[in-house]
Amino acid sequence: MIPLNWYLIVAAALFSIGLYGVLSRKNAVAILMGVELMLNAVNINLLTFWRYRAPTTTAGMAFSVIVFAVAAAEVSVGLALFIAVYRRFKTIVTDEIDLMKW
Amino acid sequence: MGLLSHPITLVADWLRNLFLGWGLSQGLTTVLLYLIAAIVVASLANAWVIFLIWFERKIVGRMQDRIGPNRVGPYGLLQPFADLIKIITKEIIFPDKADKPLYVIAPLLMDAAIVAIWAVIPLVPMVGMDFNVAALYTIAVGAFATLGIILAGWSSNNKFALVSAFRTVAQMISYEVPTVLALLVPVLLAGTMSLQGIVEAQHVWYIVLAPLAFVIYFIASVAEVGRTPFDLLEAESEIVAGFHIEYSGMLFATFYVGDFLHAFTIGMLGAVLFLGGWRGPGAEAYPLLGLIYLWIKAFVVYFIGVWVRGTLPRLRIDQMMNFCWKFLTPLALILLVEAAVVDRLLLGFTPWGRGLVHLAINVFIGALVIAYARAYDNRRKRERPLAAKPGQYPVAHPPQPAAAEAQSD
Amino acid sequence: MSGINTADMLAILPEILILLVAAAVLVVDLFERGKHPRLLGWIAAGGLTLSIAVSIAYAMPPDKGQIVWGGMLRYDWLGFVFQMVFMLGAAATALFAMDIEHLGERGEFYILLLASTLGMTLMASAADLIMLYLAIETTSIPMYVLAGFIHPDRRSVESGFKYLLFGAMSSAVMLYGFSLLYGFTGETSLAALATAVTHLSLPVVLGIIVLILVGFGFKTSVVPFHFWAPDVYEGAPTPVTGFLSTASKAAGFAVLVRVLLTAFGGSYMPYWGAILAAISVVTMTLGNTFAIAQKDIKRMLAYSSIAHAGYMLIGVVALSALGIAGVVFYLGVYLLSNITAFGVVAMVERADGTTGIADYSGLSKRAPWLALALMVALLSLSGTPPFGGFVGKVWLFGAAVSKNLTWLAIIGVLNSVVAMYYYLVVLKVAYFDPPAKPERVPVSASYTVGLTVLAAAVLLVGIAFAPWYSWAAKAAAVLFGM
Amino acid sequence: MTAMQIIFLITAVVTLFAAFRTVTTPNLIHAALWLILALAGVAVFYALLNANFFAVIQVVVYIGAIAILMVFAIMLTRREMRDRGKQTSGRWWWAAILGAVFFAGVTWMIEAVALPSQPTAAVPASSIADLGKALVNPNGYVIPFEVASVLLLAALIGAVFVAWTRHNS
Repeated sequence: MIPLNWYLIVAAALFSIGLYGVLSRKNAVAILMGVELMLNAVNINLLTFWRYRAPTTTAGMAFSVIVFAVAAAEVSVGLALFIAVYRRFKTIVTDEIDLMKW
Repeated sequence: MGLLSHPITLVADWLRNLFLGWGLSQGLTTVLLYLIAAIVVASLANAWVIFLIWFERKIVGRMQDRIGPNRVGPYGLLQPFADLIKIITKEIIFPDKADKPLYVIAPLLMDAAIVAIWAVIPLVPMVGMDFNVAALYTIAVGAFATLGIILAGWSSNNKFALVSAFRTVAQMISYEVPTVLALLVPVLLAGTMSLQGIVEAQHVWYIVLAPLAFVIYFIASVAEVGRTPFDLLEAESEIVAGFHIEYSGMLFATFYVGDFLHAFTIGMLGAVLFLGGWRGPGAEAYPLLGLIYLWIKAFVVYFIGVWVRGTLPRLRIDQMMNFCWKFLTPLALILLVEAAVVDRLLLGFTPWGRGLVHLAINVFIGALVIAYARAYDNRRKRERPLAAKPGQYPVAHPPQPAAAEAQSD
Repeated sequence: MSGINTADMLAILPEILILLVAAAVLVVDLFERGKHPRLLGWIAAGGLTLSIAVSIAYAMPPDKGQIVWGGMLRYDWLGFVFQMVFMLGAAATALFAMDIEHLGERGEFYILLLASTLGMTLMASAADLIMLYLAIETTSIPMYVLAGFIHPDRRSVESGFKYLLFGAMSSAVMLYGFSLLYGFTGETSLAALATAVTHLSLPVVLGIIVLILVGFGFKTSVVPFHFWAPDVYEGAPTPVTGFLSTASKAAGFAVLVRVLLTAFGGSYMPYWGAILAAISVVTMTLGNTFAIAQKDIKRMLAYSSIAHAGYMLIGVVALSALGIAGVVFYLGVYLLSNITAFGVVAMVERADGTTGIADYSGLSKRAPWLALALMVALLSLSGTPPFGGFVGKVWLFGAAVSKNLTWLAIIGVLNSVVAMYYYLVVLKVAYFDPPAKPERVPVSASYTVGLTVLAAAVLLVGIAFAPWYSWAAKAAAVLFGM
Repeated sequence: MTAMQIIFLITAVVTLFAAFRTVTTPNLIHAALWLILALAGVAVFYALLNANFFAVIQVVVYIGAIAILMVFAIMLTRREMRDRGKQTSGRWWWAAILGAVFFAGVTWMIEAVALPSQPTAAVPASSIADLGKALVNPNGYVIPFEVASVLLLAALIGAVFVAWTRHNS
């Protein structure tokens, strides 16, 4: 079997890459992609812990299900907002949306 | 263990012994066997399309008062082969500034996604991958087919192709909802998501228990395949063939094959989920018989699809979306709730008793829906008569969802 | 399968009532759309007020607190007090929103407001990481839309956009912390975590706390997770800003104190206490410093709300029942005062179309009662007796002094003095400067009701504070097992 | 090194590389496609963890819906369909440092905690059924389950409202 740490380290790397994407990208959709990577890393963590530590319980799986649902809700609202922003600003690049100072 | 009762096991065992005899390890042999099985299924599925193309052209031809292909071979049976040779020899053209890797990946992705569905279809009793979430899996890999179309539309660097990609997203994501909801009805009735399990649970075909779910599943699937009357993604008269406008040669052929294969796969899934799959007299004793039953059932569903294709005109995009969100989805939800509640109440009934009660309720819901649809139709006609003011030439109204407009402010 | 008992149902009575109000709004919106523009607002505000009354009458929790719904929620005073505060805030927001163009006549607004309130009430009572995360997101996601609700206004859309980007990121970091917490201990319930985390080494626990604090810090808008706040507060529709800066922040504090004190109590307290003390000092100072320079009243109130988060952290840092009671009490007062202030701002904005501080000149002549409400609100925020804010500050700083954190209390007092300055500037402009325009500012019925009740409440809480304080004390006692 | 481990390592390399390209490639459509590859890699991890249900859900939800919606959003919010310009902000090195620090910190935490290297038990055959029952059990997760439905409904209403084009504005 695969050692537990392997999964966790891959998840940590995935999360860090996502974090880098969120902080370094300018386009809003690209930022949201980074967030998705981060949420996926969390899900790997949750399911790994479920599998290795308590496969007979359901807490990890239930947590993961909730994360899936939240991610879907977040993305749908996010993309809808981006489209609304695009209608007003003709761009969704964060640097160019600055009616108010950051 | 005879050839008739366990044909596939027999072949597999023979191959396994052959490989082991060559000195291969146990693990490698298993991998090789899976690989061979996958290649056989995929090739057969794709080869089968050759016949489907001939069949569909012939049927649609008849429906349109033509004869259809009739020059090459008896009844034009060899026509697809002639086409095949022609298309293979054609050049593959890449549009200027096309996104080349994606342009090539797109058709392959689409075809591969559809072949992947075949991995979980229980072709005969006790054979086939018994995957415990197979029903969801069929939806999941379907997503890659959608992706293939979007990629094709985007990478072609062509505005019509792009419009087609947009339409694809809207249409396929929308129709996935009623598809899944309708698919959940047999899952719920059988109490399992394994397709093999669903087939085994169908002592009474689920088309008896859930005829409306079958209808919804069929309509929504046709929309997901993007065939008439839902062929907005390739509508020749509007966006001149849509996403595959720039494709030629083998790449085009892959799309073409993928389209037909998808249609037949939908028939296959419909047969598995609602028509009892391989079930039929003698199927358990002679699995090959089960394969034939399944094939016939799938063919019947497929034929209905062709029939619809030959009969109905294309929908407008607003009609298509309204139909999905305001009609199919609520109805599918109602049916899902019906299946859950009624099935709970009928615990302990005989299969046929259970089936008939479900059928009666389905018929009742169906009658209500038809009555509602009639009333809705009449009201619309009253509110927005097609004929314009006197003296004006009657024109078709541009797409304007009246209900939505009234709501917006 | 075991059934559901009475405590289970009573524990979620507020949530059920909120959902019923939301259902009523949905149905009425469906059939009466556009006929009575203010009807939806009255339904939402009235329904929430009624819900508060019903909850207080029937759903008072037991003093000891009780775990319900299989450990998902905790039925106790801490949750209950916060739930009442959130519902009050939502009711006031509905009152103030119903006259705003593009906002008050839309059923979606009230649905999202109620969904967000539902999330907050669950945040206050969540006793499990799964429930907690979901509740936080249920609060945030509708709030993103609310902040960007007024489409024709570019600033509003921009506000929602920024709020979403920061919110999504910080909640993902927090969630990662939760996942590690679950993985390292194998537990998701806060009570079980309390014992399970003691098996972990200190740096690991502190690392997890830092990850979690990113999310909580975002919700409570403390430094260094504050920089979304001014932009979002400025751009969002004014009633939404009022709600966002009060109820949402209060919800953040509710989970902050519950999670930190329940799951990381005991020997870990001093460590995160020190982190929070540092954050508190920086937050207060930075919030007040920036607030002075603002020309726009919404932005000014945004920075002031950052500063208030700093004051409230003092109470958390005190790590005593007195401190937490102070936080709860202060949050209640702050919610009343700040929503009143934003109510006035919304009214003036509706009449004049601006939110610049200079445009408030002569407000006392143009709308004496409005100016009075503004005065009550701002004086309470600045901590002047006899208003509620004063009492709250006394308790917060007193708690710090009683735990030998006098230096922190002194910084808090100094900051309050600085804050007094910019609040008084606004009042000076409103009362002593000549009117910018001759016309009176029209005040509609809903505002009259809302502002009267809220301003009276601010005064009442400041004078007769004992009953309210006893509620706050009961809430705090839950965390300290008294 | 067993076959499973080899599969894991290959998947890990592909997933992380795809994730890396997701956040670095200038062409946003390509970024979305790399994202899809990364998400598919995550699905493989789930399958390796004997969580087939989640692997399939990952494909249905993330790839079938979320990623495709992102592609859609990218197409809708572009005037020119191809992005040639720089896509990273000037503060990217701060982001890189923070990401590296984060990774180092978390890795250290993972190594510092004594975790069992191998599973404590096999996954029961009824795990999906158990999950389903737990989600509707009053002593399980029925409240989160119901609240999630409220959240999704609110998100649906909010998204439709925000993205709707008004005729009068």
